Amino acid sequence: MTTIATERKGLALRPGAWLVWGAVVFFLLILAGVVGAVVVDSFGTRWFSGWLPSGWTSRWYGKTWHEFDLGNVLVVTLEVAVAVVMVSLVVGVPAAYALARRTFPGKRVLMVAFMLPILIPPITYGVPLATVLYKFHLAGKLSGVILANLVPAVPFVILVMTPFIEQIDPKIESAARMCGARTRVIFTRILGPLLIPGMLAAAVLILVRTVGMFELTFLTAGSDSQTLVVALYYSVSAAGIRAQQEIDAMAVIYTLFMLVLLVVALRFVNPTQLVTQIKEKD
Amino acid sequence: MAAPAAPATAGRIALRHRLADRGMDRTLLLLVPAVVFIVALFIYPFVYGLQLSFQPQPGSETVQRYGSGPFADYHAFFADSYLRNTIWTTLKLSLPAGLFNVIASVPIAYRMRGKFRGKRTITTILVVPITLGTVLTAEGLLAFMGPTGWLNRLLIDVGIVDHPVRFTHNYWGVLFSLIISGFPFAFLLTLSYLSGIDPTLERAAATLGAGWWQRFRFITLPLLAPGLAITFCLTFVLAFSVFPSAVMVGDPSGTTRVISIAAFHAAFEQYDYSMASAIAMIMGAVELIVVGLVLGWRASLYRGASGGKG
Amino acid sequence: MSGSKISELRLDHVSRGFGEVLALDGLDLTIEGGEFVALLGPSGCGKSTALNCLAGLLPLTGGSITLDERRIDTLPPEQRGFGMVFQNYALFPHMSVRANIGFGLKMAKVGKAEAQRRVDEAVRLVQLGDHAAKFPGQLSGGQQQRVAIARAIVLEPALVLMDEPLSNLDAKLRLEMRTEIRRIHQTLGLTTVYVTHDQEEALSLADRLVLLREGKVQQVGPPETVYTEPANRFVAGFMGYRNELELPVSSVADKTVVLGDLTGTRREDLGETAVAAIRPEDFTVGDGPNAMEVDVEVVEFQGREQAIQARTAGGDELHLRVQARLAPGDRVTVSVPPERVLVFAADSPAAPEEVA
Amino acid sequence: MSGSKISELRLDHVSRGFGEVLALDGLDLTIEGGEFVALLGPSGCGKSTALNCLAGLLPLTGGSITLDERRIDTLPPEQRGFGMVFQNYALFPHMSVRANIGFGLKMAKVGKAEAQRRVDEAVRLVQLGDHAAKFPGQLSGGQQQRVAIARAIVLEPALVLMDEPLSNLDAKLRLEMRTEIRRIHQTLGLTTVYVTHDQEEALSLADRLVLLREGKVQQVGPPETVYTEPANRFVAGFMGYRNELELPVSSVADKTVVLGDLTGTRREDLGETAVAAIRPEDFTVGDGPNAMEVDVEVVEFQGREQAIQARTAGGDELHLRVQARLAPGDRVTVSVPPERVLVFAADSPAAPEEVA
Amino acid sequence: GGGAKDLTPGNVPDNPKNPVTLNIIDVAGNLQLTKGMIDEFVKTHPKVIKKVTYTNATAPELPGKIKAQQSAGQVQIGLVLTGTDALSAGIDQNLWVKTDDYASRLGNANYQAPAQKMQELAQGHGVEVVYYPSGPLIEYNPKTVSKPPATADELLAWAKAHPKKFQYARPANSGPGRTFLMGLPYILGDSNPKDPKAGWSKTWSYLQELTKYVDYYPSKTSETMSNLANGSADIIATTTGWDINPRALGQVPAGDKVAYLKGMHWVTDAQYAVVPRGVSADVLSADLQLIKWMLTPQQQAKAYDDGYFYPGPAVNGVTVQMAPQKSQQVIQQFGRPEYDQWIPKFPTETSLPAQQQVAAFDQWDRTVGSGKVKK
Ligand SMILES: Nc1ncnc2c1ncn2[C@@H]1O[C@H](COP(=O)(O)OP(=O)(O)OP(=O)(O)O)[C@@H](O)[C@H]1O
Ligand SMILES: Nc1ncnc2c1ncn2[C@@H]1O[C@H](COP(=O)(O)OP(=O)(O)OP(=O)(O)O)[C@@H](O)[C@H]1O
Ligand SMILES: [Mg+2]
Ligand SMILES: [Mg+2]
Repeated sequence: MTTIATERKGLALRPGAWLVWGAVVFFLLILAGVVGAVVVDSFGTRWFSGWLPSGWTSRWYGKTWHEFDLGNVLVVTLEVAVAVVMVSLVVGVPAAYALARRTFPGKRVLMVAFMLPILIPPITYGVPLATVLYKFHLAGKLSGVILANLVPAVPFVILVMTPFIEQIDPKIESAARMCGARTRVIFTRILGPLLIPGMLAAAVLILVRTVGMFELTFLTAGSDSQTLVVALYYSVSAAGIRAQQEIDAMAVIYTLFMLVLLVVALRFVNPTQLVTQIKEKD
Repeated sequence: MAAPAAPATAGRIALRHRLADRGMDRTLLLLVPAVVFIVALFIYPFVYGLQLSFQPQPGSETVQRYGSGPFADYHAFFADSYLRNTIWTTLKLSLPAGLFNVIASVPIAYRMRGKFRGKRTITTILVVPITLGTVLTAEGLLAFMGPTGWLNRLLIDVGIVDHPVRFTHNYWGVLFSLIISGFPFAFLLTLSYLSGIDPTLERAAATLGAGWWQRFRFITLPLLAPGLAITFCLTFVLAFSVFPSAVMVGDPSGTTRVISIAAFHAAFEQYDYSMASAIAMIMGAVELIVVGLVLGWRASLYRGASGGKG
Repeated sequence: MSGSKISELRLDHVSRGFGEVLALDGLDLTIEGGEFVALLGPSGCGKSTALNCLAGLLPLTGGSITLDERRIDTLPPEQRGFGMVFQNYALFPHMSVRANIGFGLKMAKVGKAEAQRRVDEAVRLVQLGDHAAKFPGQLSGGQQQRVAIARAIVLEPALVLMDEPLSNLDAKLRLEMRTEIRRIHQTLGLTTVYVTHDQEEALSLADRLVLLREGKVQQVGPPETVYTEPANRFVAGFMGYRNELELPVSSVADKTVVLGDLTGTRREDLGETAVAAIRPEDFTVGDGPNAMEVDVEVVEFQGREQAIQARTAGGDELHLRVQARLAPGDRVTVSVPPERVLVFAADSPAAPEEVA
Repeated sequence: MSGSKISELRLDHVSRGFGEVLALDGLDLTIEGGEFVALLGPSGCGKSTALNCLAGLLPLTGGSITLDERRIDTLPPEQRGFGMVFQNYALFPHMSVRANIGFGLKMAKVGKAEAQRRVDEAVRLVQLGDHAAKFPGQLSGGQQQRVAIARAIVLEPALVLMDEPLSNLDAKLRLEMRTEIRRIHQTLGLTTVYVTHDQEEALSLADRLVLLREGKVQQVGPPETVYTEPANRFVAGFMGYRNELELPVSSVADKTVVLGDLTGTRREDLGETAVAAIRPEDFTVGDGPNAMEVDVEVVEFQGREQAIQARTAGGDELHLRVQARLAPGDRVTVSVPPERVLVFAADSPAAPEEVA
Repeated sequence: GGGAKDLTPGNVPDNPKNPVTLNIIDVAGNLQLTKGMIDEFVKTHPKVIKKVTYTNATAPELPGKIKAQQSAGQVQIGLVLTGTDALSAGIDQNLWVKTDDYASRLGNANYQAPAQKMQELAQGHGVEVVYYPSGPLIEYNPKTVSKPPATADELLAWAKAHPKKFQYARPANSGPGRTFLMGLPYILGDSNPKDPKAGWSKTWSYLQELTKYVDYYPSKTSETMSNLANGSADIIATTTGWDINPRALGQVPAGDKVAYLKGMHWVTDAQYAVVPRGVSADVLSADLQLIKWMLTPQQQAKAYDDGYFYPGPAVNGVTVQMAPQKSQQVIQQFGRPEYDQWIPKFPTETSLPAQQQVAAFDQWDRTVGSGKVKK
């Protein structure tokens, strides 16, 4: 009955809950300020001081868009991001599975080898990696950017996915095998659906990292395979004079782009939807 | 029934089973693509960088001071307190950031377990900052928390302070930005790991008299811990290699001179790639120590299915 | 009742729905302190739901639960102080057997030494001495189940809820555990609500049986009453009256009914046709009351007795359980005393449809 | 055998250890095509381990498995083509009941219409028609178990492994399911290995029983043999010979042994003292062979019969199962025919220690 | 670069055999000044260049990218537009084609005298395309600073009197910041303004004194500009271009003023066109023609731009009147007549060679920026 329901809700909102939600609201307010300041500035004519800019304009967006040919850049960025996410999941999840389910001699060494690309900054391996890719005529175009970005992405997927796989009862896989399912089917039909929250999380994080990975992208990109982050970093830190609003506009475009991808991703899957939660129907 | 040949069969144990008992079966084939990939695209460049770090650049300051032995660059790094201290500076930023992000995301994710209206919206809002990117975060912090930013205006108008407070270009600015970018990351992971824990277990604990804190402390947390360890490692690593925000909202010559600034300086200002490689290797080693400790601890935890029967 | 920690637990019209369907539909039940109540019913009838509602793990969609005049249905589970053995065990996978069992004691802040002692005793009770250091994932099904039992009773809670706690144990161990459960119930003065699908277990353990069907109570009463005087055709079917013969009513005289050749005992008001329900084990081979000739079709060995499937001259299938050794093809005369032939109305709620 | 898809499955010295301990210790067994073999044994004796080894889900630590002269123990499970009902069900939590049951058919690339038909039939068979669209998390324990059964048999595999498939069903449904399992086994010519803790189920279903104890086979044989001629004290205890009287041997004449006042049948070579094992239901109230006076202590209602705990003049505790109505405090004479008193050596492997 | 095959003047044709696609990468913001020149060349010389692609990038990472391409024998970048930083890094790492070998094809550029000195920094491995005298200058808010400091000492005194109100950005990240740093030795009369390690003792002690009154060092010039605009700073370091362009863009109030410190020498700056080794003969041929074109006075006039690199042209005889109309307007409105006097009035010095610059930045980081100095 409703009385019961409300009573339970009431119980849930003890001081601890207030504290948590209070902290969340505080965080979100700060965040709103941070984002708001940039967005407002990017639409302002000039803003020396005061609560708001002295006038409004959208010309900064037009300017950046043309300067960097952003239409093309966004398409490339999307292609790179999607490809990296897909390939790294396809390569990484099975490896994570093997690492989660088996203990075998040499596992530690392998783990370290998988960890290194995340730990070691691209400064060291970026140039030789790019050399290899150029040598095989892979760099200077989309494929190079994708391959280079996969280097940290694959281990990242492995690391993120391992605990998710450990959470799944191996008996369920055994049951599938008893139904005649081969490994590939087990991945597509059993583990896949069960791992969706994990894969979504991994995909989102890879996406963020890939779209934000400047060094490896820059080193391997050709003139028509630049991604957004290269343009963004250029506008922030390259020599020359740019209006602050233009940089802000660029940052807003970057964020909007990511936001669209994120919202699309979250539309497809809910990160908290896991099958055990079906039990939580109430 | 007992076959007459039984004694003979006793020793006839298939190699397959013996290997499988040690964890080696066809499942390991699943590692092949990833291993091939890493070997092909990472190991060679990494070894190249590693050996570069043992070959000090002729004519560089290192060679002038410490000779051209294989460890000269490392020697140079550790002999120079300005360089050496970057390790501590970085740890001082990345450990608190990593810990905070993980610790803060746990109670929030824990609150989000059950089903309630607006849950999806709140989740999305909390994850959205992940899309901001370092640049917007940095620009936003500078604008919002700057001397004439909204925050300072508000504080002055409300009368809490009478001079603008400097929130940026110091340790706190960088920490803020690490939290803004790292928290959603940690939250998303924690929330997802949490969703894999069977809610029946908490109920069982409740029938045994465990209140919410005890249920959290003794049931959820231990089952979540392996995931938290990974989450911490990843946020820590991201924070450890912080670069753009350490420069943009930090104090890159002083309190936020993180190790990647030193590496950047060596690689892209001095163009001393061997020194840069050496610094990067030191970075990797320090991270590996922290991550190794955490993962070592993780290995001692229960990791496995969290479901009951069926 | 003697030494029991609670004196009365009252369920008033307790209901619980999942979506549209009511898994528990207006359950009224008063349990006295110290009582041992068994819930029985076909699979999916709402037994586990009832226990979950009692434990506070499922919010009610209607009704109330009162413990000693105090309304408890709004209390969270940890404040009710009931113990529960889950049907699927719900063991803590990250704790050893000992730690699983000791968890409740830890929560109750029982002293170290005392807790140790009680855990040891519980471990011994469920015969897991050799496995006390193992984790649930390393145990066999029956061993897991025993951990679940030990975990619930080590706390000596006022009310213990047990959901098929012995289903995965072998006959021998089961008998032993059954005795232990009964003993603990009595010596500690617990109040127990016990779900089982094992009729013998229910009959021998419980003070009262509650028969559920599709979320609704069918009969409540002491084992003997339910066993010998089932309230309706459903209860009869469920309590082992496997043979149901639908026959026209010839004559009714008080409790005695004649249906064709059969004489039986009336349990309800009857229409034109009625159903005679007879247990397989109530038949005896040889002449006697209600004698009939049957052809033996299938014989199953069941130890001292045999389960026989036979066919009457009228073509009805009969299940018999007899000590005499019979073989398929035999034609024998069987008989059954009229007081063991229960006659229900043809439209009395029946057991769920059998597979065609 | 008739229509069976396999003709012989041979287990040679199959062993499986967990760490130091052997959960399965040199299991030798040959199963003929079409046979129905039941594995019995106390909780934790290695039954599930044996099934898992057969299915290929656990690597062996010793021995080999041969199917029709082809060694299969190195084959991965999905290539063996066996079906299995898991003790803990292991349903796919993200699939509906229908999808769970239809999964194997999909793997076998059975046509849509055909698959649909077979799933429908299986759903009907396990009486889940109303629940076919639900997810496992929304089912009751018994309903989940039935899904597991349907999932395994819908594929009509050559060999079916069932691990306590009926443990969570009520008596009525259980009987029905038992009949169905037997029917499917016969009509489809399956070979079945069945784990159960329910002696009656084992006796009535199986062609042969395999008794395990701590990973080792104790006896293999048809139900009647195992039931009436248990190979050792352990098997006897497990098969329901609950009363064990340890007595000095007075005289031995071929198979007939006299132990004090008791006359019994020898099953093994004896030492100076021996153990007489008697089933509770083999006692009859009244004078007869081996008559003794006992004092009734505890009476449990068990339907038509009563379970009695009594004490002999010598102070030994006896379990009886009688139809006569007795009450605690009664003193009665009971008797048991000598052929039902089995005498084992005192050091014959005993059933696991009872709780002190 | 091992894989790069070297071309000799002999095997580079006057005209490409086929029109080339030229990938131009700009790491100095140079395209703002030169894009017009290049586009016009492409339009008028379809036989030489079929298509250009422009890429913007940051300077530090560029040498690595070129090195990767050269090691793989796959040089895809046809022309680099850079400041002194990547220029000299490339020279050190032998990345650039020796353009001096092709001097005859490039013709005589007729550089202004100080621009000629800047060209020498290229050591024959690049061609200067734009030049400006840069700074150091100080920019102030006339509303709060009635009389700007005229000497270094006055600046220090002013900073002391107005703590936190003087600002310059971290030299490693800022043009005006580094110009201020490189200009101080001349203003303070240091022993060797070209040797930051040994010859800048006055500069370093001056800066360490000054830092006590500086709140913090922003990481970007534009932040000092914002601070000047919003009133949290009153005096900042600047250059000619950073004075004109931000006011034109509206980043800084148009009314803010500039001043110089006594003893001022211009520390000049320039940008270069360089060609990575390993490009094909056709591309090199096209590059040479393009560079030659860019150095003609008509094209150079485009370098006036919006005052970003004021004045901009590197060669003699280019007046504002030759610049595009829009340029003229901006300079009319935001330019400063006094620059026409100041530019010839003060001696010019080339900026430090890259390595010394880096050493100076490092020293600055350690001794000034690190905050070791107690405030
Ligand atoms: N992963 C494991 N690690 C250690 N011991 C194990 C593991 N799995 C099973 N065992 C042990 O092996 C023995 C046999 O287990 P098994 O599951 O085969 O028993 P079972 O005969 O099926 O019992 P039950 O009837 O209770 O299900 C048990 O004592 C169990 O504790
Ligand atoms: N989360 C749920 N959503 C929908 N229906 C549910 C849910 N949980 C249980 N049910 C349904 O409610 C009914 C009662 O379930 P319950 O678990 O109480 O049965 P039970 O009597 O314990 O049966 P069993 O003996 O098989 O365990 C069942 O038909 C079941 O399918
Ligand atoms: Mg149930
Ligand atoms: Mg088992």
